Amino acid sequence: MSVEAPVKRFTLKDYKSDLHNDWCPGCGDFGILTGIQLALQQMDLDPDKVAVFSGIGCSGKTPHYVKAYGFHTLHGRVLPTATGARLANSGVTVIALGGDGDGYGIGAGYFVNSGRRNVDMAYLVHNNSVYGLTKGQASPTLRKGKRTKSMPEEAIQDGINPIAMAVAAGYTFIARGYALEPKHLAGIIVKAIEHKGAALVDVLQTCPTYNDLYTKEWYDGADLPDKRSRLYKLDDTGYDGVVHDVTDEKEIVAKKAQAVVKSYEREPIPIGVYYQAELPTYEDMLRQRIPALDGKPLVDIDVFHRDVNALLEAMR
Amino acid sequence: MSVEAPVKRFTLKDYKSDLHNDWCPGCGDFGILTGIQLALQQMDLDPDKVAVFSGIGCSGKTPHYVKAYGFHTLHGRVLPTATGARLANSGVTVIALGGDGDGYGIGAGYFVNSGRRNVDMAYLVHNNSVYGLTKGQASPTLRKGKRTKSMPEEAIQDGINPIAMAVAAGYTFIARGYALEPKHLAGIIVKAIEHKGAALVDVLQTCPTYNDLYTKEWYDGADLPDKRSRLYKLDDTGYDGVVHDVTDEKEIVAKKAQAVVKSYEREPIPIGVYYQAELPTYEDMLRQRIPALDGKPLVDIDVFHRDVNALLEAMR
Amino acid sequence: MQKNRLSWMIGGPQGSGINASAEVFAKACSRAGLRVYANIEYHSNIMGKHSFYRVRVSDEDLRSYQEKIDILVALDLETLVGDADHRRWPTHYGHLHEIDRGGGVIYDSEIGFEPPADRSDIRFFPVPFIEVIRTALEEVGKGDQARRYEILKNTVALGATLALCEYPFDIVADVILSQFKGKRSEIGQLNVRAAKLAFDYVRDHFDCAAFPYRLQPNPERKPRILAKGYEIIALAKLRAGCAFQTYYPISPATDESVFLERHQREQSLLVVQCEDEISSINMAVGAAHMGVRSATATSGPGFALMVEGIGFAAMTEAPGPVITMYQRGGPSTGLPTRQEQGDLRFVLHPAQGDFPHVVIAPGDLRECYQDVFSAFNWAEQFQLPVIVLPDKKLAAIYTTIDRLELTYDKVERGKIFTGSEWTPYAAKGNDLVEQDGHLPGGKKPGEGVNEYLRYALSDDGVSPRSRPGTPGGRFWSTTDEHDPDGHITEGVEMRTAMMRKRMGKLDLISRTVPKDQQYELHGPADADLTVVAWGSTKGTILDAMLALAEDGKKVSFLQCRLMRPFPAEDVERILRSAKRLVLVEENYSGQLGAVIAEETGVRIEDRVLKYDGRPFSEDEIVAALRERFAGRPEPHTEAVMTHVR
Amino acid sequence: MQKNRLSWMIGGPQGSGINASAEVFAKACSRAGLRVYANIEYHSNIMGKHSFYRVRVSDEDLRSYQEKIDILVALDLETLVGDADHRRWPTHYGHLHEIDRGGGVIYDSEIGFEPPADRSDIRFFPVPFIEVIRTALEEVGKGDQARRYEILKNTVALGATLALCEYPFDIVADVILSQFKGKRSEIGQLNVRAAKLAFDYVRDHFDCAAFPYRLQPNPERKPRILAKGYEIIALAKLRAGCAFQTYYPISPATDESVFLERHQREQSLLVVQCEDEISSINMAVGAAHMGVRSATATSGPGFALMVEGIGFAAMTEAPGPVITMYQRGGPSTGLPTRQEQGDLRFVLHPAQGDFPHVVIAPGDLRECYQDVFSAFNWAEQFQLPVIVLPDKKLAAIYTTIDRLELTYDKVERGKIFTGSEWTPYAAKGNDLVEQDGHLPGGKKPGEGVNEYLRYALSDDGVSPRSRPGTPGGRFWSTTDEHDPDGHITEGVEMRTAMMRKRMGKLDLISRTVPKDQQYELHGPADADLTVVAWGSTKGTILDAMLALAEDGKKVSFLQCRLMRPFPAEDVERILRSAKRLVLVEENYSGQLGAVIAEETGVRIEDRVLKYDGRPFSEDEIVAALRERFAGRPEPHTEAVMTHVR
Ligand SMILES: Cc1ncc(C[n+]2csc(CCOP(=O)(O)OP(=O)(O)O)c2C)c(N)n1
Ligand SMILES: Cc1ncc(C[n+]2csc(CCOP(=O)(O)OP(=O)(O)O)c2C)c(N)n1
Ligand code: SF4
Ligand code: SF4
Ligand SMILES: [Mg+2]
Ligand SMILES: [Mg+2]
Repeated sequence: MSVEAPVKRFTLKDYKSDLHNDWCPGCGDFGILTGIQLALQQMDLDPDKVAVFSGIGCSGKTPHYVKAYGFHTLHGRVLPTATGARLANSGVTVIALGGDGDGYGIGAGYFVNSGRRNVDMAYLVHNNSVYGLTKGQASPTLRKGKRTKSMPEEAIQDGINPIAMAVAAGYTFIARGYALEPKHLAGIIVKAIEHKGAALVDVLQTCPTYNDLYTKEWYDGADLPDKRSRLYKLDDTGYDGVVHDVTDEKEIVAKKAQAVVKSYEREPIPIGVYYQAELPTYEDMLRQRIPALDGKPLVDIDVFHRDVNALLEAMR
Repeated sequence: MSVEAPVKRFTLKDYKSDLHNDWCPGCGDFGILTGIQLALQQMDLDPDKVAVFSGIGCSGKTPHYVKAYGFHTLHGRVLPTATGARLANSGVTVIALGGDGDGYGIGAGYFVNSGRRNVDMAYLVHNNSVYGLTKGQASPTLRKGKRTKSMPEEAIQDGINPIAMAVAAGYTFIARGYALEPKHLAGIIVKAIEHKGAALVDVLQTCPTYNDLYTKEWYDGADLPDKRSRLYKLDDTGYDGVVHDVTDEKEIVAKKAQAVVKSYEREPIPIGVYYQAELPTYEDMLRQRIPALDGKPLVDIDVFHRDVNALLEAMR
Repeated sequence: MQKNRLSWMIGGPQGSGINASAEVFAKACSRAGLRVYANIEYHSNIMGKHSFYRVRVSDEDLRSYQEKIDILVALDLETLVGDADHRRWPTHYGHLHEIDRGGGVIYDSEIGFEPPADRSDIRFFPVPFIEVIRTALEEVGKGDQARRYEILKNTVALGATLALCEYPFDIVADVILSQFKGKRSEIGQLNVRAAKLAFDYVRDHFDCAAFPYRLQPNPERKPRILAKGYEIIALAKLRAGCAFQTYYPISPATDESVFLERHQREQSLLVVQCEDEISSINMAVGAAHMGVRSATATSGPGFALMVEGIGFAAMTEAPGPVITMYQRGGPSTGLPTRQEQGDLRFVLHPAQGDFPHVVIAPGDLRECYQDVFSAFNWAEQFQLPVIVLPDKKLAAIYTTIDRLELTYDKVERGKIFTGSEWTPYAAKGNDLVEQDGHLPGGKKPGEGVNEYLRYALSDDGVSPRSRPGTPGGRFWSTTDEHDPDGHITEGVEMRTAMMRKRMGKLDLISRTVPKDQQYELHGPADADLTVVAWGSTKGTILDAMLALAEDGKKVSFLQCRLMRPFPAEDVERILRSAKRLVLVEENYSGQLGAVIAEETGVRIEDRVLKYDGRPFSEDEIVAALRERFAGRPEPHTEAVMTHVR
Repeated sequence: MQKNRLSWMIGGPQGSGINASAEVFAKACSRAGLRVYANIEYHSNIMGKHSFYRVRVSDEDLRSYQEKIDILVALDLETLVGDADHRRWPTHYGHLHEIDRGGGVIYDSEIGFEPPADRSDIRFFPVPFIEVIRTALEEVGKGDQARRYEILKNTVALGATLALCEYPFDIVADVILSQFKGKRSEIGQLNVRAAKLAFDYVRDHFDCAAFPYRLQPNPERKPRILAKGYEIIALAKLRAGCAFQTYYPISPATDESVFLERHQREQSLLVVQCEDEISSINMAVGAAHMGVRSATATSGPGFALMVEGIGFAAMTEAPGPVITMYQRGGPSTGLPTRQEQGDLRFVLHPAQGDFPHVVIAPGDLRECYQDVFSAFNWAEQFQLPVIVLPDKKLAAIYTTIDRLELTYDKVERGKIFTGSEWTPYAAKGNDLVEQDGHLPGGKKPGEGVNEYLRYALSDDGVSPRSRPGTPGGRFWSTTDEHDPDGHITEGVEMRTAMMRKRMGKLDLISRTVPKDQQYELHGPADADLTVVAWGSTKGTILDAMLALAEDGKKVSFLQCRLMRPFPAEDVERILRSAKRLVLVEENYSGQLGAVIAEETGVRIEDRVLKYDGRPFSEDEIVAALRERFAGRPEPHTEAVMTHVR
């Protein structure tokens, strides 16, 4: 007896908007877009129940190409905006995304604080080591001493380590994907969406226009003597980033430390899930605080003309 | 033959302003203030060559009580402001300080990016787990589920781990002190100032007015069966946070991982130096980029009426 | 003998409990049918700096404070003589000189105060505060802990006051006890005892009957409440159905959010303490787009971080948020706990480019309620951010008002796409193309009718909004210029149409907001002098007008309330027909004056301005107006008034 | 035959190199003594969207663009016919209809364009771009790589143009070669060859002599440069001694910072790329306080994050920074790469409270230089932030100007405490106390004379500043209200004195800034119509005035430049004596109009406004003014002009 795959309601096409795409030819963002659409399709999510939020940058245009509710917000502010939306309507799957400048530079404060808030949503960072839309300046992930073709001088600040940052900030799901492997990426995105809590997916993204250091060829290891890819999959190595007993503080710390150490591996670069722990989310905590939220999105609770008589009485 | 201590030019009094201090009686900030003054005196720094920068909060008032150049800036902006000052005049010792809300909350983006910038200055965070000056709301270091007396409900966001954050952000000196041990703290501050690069000192600070969880008694372990302090000194345990060969990436990663693991130890809490690595600073890199900066503070370079003829020629 | 008209003040170091004392006193008066107007002045400091609380009591409605004090209670010496002896540049000279002749001062006999010879016109009532506390503690076997219970001084102060005015002690006892419930009731009892002992001490040691001030309950009692502005604003948010409030702590706005936070459990309101104000505003915008009524509260320094988000909300036509922006002393960090009407110009043009938003400045607590309630309606009806502009004074004054008419409560949610109907064709966006008969891409008019367009070019600028999650209501949204479907465009035609769509809302708002919520002309139509002002000076000006009326002077008062869109025509008409204009503002530059000049061309040269961080007293306004009637200063010369002696 | 007067345009997808083509062409003309005015329009996109570059050439000075094109070079079909066929709402309709009769279009014969019947008034020059490129490549043995070298199309376009106008090819070859130095010189050669082949192709295949436009070098050569606004601004910063520049990338401001960054090595200028604009402004404030001349550059969305820091600088009386704030299309993210004069109101009241700052809006490249240079002087003389307000158009236009008079270069650093002398007693702060004879704390007047006070209450509001590190010059500084020694105070007297000190600087500035840098009345004194405008419309209006003068119409032009403090009296006088006023602005609401109404009471009802993200063309202004002379529209009715057809 064979198990039949459940019939899907939606096809990939149902997640594609018909807007003309204006990314540069060969941009890694295409792969990320596909990864998102594949993930939505794999999860068979109703496009009317999905909202995609983005910051500003080349990456910021992504929501326009996804058929779902789409919000193209401000540079660096996608996390608070998406958080507000998610808290207002937990009936909608919220995906936030943006550039590495957007998220780790101007948005660094929100990146950090969203980790410790642990709201249930997935956050994808298009990590191309450049500010794409403003023509190729160094982004916060470019390491000290590196110089892409549009920079007048080498970077003199150190690059950020997003994985280690996310661990310290308290993200409960931390993974890395690669834009040019959309299927593998889709698998990660599915896990990130399914994860209950704040999920970071740092996506290594090529920018053929400005980033001449980390090109497809570079990732492929075309320049290496053995032409071996500069990426490898954590899954293939038996690495286990998942905290199995979330009440065990020791295990949590050990898994965090493991993820941090992993995150400093440079060549080859691990992709896959670095760390995961299903801890109480912000919403879980909220439901304890506000009983009416149990089982109901905030937007569906009738709060008009609240009874404030007791409050008025106390003011006598 | 005994070695004589060099004669100091300045006494402790030379670092004290005569302004009336308006912190609450018993506030831990007094200890931090003393720690700073002791450190300056130990280093025998000329008060005219020291500039203390602060954010806004109870802690923000500190510069007014130190006799040195004092800048009480904006909430959350002390790091960029101090950075600008330091880059403009490297002839002045720059100390930045502020509250935990100031630094890890509203200032989180600057906290992160100052790490990777690695400008040569010391940054002290008065970590009292509350927003003192605005009357005791939870600060970013208060952990999930905790509640101080002025909060209507328990904290529902997780507390930040400043040490782990600093490691990930790239600080090259990371330490923790305790406000009520000003001498030990002064020792750390001296090291932080002497360190070439971005130095974070997270200072556990009591706030007798609003924080009824982490009081002097709590740190002292007065409630514990064995009345053992909830703090211990890393120095006393043989812990070595210093990277001895900064060209060895492996050692750096190992020491970082060690610091991260240490930072999750909760009770007792380690104080002392968690991590240190003397890597090239931002200023080192700048001197390579701008030859005139070698040996001269920016402010002393004559840049008026620059010769722009070559530029004009190119515009013909 | 002065009955039921009292100006009382308690002063002492920040953190010494003067608030409790003053507020219990106020409540005890209010509950007994008296009207109360109380206001506090304090430093941006947690403990130790001088603060004071005034409570003015009367049978009549009160809307301002007076400078002269009838009874001063001093917990420390500084309250009496100021800090000139220990500050390089003195901050104040104490309140002794503010006591009216015939008045009195109750003070702690421990503080080392010697009544000065030159104030033989007032009475001095030294009370051994610590002794009284010790006695109260002895009764519960804690006689040795008096110094630990210094906070009881404020209760002692209260008891002493009541004895002096011969006010029934029981009312106060009830108020105190009602504040210490459950396991804290023991402390309540202790407080009552301390107060009573002080009461007895004063009655026994001084000739109270000879003291010329008397308070007694007012039998004619209306259903009133005693509330602070931030509480009224919070109530309005609750009643209007605000479901989502974000905040980052900041004086004087925090109190509102903390109040809401305390009630979030039973009121099903989500209050999020954010990492900063950038997060606060953006979360609120995100929530508004999802269809909940969302809000945030802040003051100047926080608003400086929100301006980016205001533009975001306006550009994406978010149905909100509502921002209560409490003005305080500026610029920059400024005077965090002090009063100023200094942010009007800032909030009127708070970000790059031209975009629509609403700014309204309530003048009193009742208007706070109405404007905040309306703000949520407007945010959704017009799909834009709405700023309500109170100030520190409105937030913190503690005053009796008639119980709110909670019937003023109509909820209007504007055009909503429900999924059952489609956007009307006229609102589809194709009209742009039809207008000139140009059909791009070979499309026929009417094509795509059965499709929802979030930014359809409707006649009045408002397109039906859809709540994400609604089937068929899918849309895109961007802070870039966009098409009706919310995709980026840089086309000249669409840009122009969209600018007109958005900016056109301002006309719609002018037509929709009731006139009497836009401005109000108070006082006689044939006034010889018209005061022009806004916001929280309203009550003070109205009180001053009464005093002027007693002089036989006819004064009217144009209160500007809706600041954007500004009712320019009506205001101009009123101004041009006024005999003489005087601008009254609590800021340096006369910000409303500038707005009026811009909107109407009328420049008001005669100005009474104050910018020392304190609100006008009734006396200051009365004096300024009397000066005008006395022909000083010349009309059209600038008169800047301040507390400076 | 039209000689040395040409309006040329090249259009194609973003990223196809049209910039290079246009700029080489412009340079080749400029070097040969012709005047050039070139401007670009492009999307906020890296590759693919339609962009175009206009180059206008003449023997006379040029200050604007014209709508009609003489030669259009089209790299793609969209450049000719627009995108109505593939966009739901078209962005544009192509440039074919903009070509003047008698003009011509050079296009790539590959793009599938069919000359339409209704444009028989112009000539069509199809050129096989790829063929030309292939030929050039064949010469270097790369004939099979033509598609990889598509970027050479822009060089082909250039060569074709030159042939058509019979311009000497050598000049262009020189320019190309000068841009490819060192190891890139091979590519330079390739470019020259491709251009030459295209040149030959056109000369050989078409009757160029019959084409009515001719370009030739102008023998009378002045020392001129061809530059963009951002380059001139960068030069001014370098000459003025700016030592510290911070930035965060944003259109259209980034170019300035990148330019400076490229030269930081030899110019000893520190350029810091920050994590955001909050960091940018605060770093710049920190650096200014240390005594270096510091600056930052941004546009609307970035400035929205800087407002907090502006208040900080003003409150702490930092001697800077200078902020070059490049306006672009708003609101919010808006139209990132387009033109708008939409941020005037925002930058005039950019934060909470009343505080002094300077805002100046240069009208052309020469004024950019002067105003930016002056800005550094003012920042230090008056100790406050200075905002210079150019826009996308000024930043990006590429135009010939007379070589800058680098003698306009006086550096003024204001009052500085050097440690050798002490602060004069009168500036000590004690004067406050002396004024009324009150001596707090028993201090005697004159006490503490030998002490430096950073915020001493000086007569003109400016106290000598000290550079941290200076012995004896130690000071404190806070964003709270403060004493002369920079410690926090909330005292009424000191607060009032400090507000007056700070705000008083505005008067000083009005008196100090030369009148002709504040505003300028261009044109005849007895004009029948006076245009009122500001910023980058200056050149366009001046050009239009010439056209009107040819009609015999007398038009003058009041250019407002110093926006804060605003020269209200002078402007009012000019406006009140004008016969008829027309306001010209590139924004929706008429922002200068509002400022003028506020400052002078004069409301200008007749308005020519444009807010579609494109600058006015000369033709638009000419048409608008002609309409006024023709009696349409009625005086004092609003006329909004846009590109909308
Ligand atoms: C407040 C603000 N500052 C600057 C900008 C200009 N800006 C637009 S996109 C961008 C950077 C984009 O880089 P990144 O976030 O890495 O995204 P990418 O384009 O690489 O996908 C910047 C700085 C802006 N829109 N808003
Ligand atoms: C932009 C801005 N938001 C809010 C405030 C109000 N504020 C003043 S101090 C403070 C928090 C202080 O907490 P912390 O930084 O932990 O310092 P502490 O008082 O505990 O030393 C806040 C929120 C402000 N000054 N500026
Ligand atoms: S610039 Fe880079 S990131 Fe942006 S669209 Fe082009 S390739 Fe992609
Ligand atoms: S509130 Fe807390 S942190 Fe602030 S001064 Fe008082 S004790 Fe110190
Ligand atoms: Mg990027
Ligand atoms: Mg704190």
